[in-house]
Amino acid sequence: MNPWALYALSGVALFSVGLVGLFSHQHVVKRILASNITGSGVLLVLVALARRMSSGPPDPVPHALVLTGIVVSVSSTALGVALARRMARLQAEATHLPEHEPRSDGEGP
Amino acid sequence: MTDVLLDGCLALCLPLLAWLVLRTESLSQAVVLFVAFGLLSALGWARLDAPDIALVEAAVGTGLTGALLMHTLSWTEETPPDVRARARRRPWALLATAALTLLLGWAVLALPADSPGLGPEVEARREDSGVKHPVTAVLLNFRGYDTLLEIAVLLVAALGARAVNPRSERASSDAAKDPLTGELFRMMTPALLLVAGYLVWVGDHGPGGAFQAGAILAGGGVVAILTSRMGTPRMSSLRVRWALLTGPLLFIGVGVAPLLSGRRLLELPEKLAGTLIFIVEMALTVTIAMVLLMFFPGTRPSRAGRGGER
Amino acid sequence: MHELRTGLACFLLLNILAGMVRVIRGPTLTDRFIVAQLFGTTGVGVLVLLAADAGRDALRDVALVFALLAPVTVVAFVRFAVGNEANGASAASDEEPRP
Amino acid sequence: MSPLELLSAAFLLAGAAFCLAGTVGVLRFPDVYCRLHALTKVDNLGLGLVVAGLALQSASWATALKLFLVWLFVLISSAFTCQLIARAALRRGAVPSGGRREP
Repeated sequence: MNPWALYALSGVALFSVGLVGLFSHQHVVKRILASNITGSGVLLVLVALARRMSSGPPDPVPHALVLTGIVVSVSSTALGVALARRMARLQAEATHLPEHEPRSDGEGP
Repeated sequence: MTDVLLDGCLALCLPLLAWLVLRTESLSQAVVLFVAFGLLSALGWARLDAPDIALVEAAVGTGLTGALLMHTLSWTEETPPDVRARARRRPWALLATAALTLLLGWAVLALPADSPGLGPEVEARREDSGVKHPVTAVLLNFRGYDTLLEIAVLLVAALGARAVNPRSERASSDAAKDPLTGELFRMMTPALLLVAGYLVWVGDHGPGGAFQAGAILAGGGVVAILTSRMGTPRMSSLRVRWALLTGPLLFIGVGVAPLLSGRRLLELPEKLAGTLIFIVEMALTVTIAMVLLMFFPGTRPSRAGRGGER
Repeated sequence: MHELRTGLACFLLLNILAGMVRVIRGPTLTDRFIVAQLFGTTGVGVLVLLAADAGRDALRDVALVFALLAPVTVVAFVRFAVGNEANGASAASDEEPRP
Repeated sequence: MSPLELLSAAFLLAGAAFCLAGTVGVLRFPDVYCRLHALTKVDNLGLGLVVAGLALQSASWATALKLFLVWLFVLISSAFTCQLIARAALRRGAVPSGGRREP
């Protein structure tokens, strides 16, 4: 029994869970995590489709796409986190609160 | 029989884990569950006969994402002070998403269940791609254009992240002289370099390549930065800029060169394709490792410690 | 033999799921983080078991990468997730500077 | 089932048993330090026995050596991990339970 349908549906479920998470959270970082989960849902569907033929090697083209897709999604997550951090700093300065980062924060080199 | 059990269990766990990640209010719980989600998706790729992707997921998931999210924990509130309420559940949004899920599920299942996709075409042309592993052949030869643009996307993201978060000058805390992490770094580095080199080499005939090796080097770099053995890569230093640019420039050079001899863009000559791809992959590894390190916030070593570190 | 290996891989996957309870219930970030490390090692176990099948030798490289990069998150945790556990605040950075 | 396969099956089952013990330990032990202790058991013994079992039935010496390499790296990182987390927990003020069960 070829499990591709199982993983494809699991990818679709991941996509929708990520979508719901994207809309229902206020916290910026959680929304970044949600968009990351949505992305990996799409990638899972792609790789599941590459494995439809149970005999012989899977189709390498979706594999190459998903491979670069994962590295790009990490980069966009990192960029998102950097932007979120910048917003947090600006909000902190705007409301004159002490810097959110504790003095011994990981800002050490 | 146990195969079906394992696949079913894995296919069920992924959405369940994703729902857990997004259900919690506490960020630290979400971060740890997200790292576990990365691990389970790596197992999913492994079960779907995609070892290349499992490698990248492993290298990037454990190497970069975990460390980046841990840093995120240190500067964010658990939940923003004003919005203490549970994540708002809009009923119509849930309804719309459920309908979308059903539609997508039906569309995916309606696809023909026995189409081999582009596999046979790639198999037919694999000999003159210069490499034996089909995924590397597709990645760096048949779809070289796509990979070239993707490297440009990485560069832009790295520049963006660094522009938004300039490195602030902080006194180096006590971590610099911590023997434990120092010893860990000293033992990890040779193994990391060896495995990264092995993966670039094995990319020719097996799962591996520039992306995986670059992500592993970046993981090692993150440990170096955290144990203050290395300052965060400085944008102003020439070496960092050259490291960032070697990959794309070499790839463009290799892509444009065939134009001079009357061939099309990125049409690598069969005889030289293998060696050219290997050289480009080495350069890409350096670029990807540097790009992924640029994402990692940190500080310039203080004036005093400037001597040794880059 | 294949059935035994896949069955054990399934068993280890259930172990990972059982660990979720501690992640959800874990009072402090350190507890949650310990479970993350447990998942990493159990994941290596599953990968190594799957790698023994025919044609899946590349999964050993994946297990190798997991094993190698496990300390990265730990070092990040030690350096960044500095918080005060006494009041259960997992990682929220407190206002008063820490010694 | 040749004696070699029986032996490797025994190793695999023992390894799985230790993984179970480690997971149950992480779930039920009263405080951070005991859980850490349970965690490292899974690393070295659980995985070690699984690797030994697989090495017995692996086709070539190269495979067996790569398996032991994986186990070696897990051992090294587990040693450092345990020490680092324990120190971080101490620094963050986690109180050893001293026998009484936390609520």
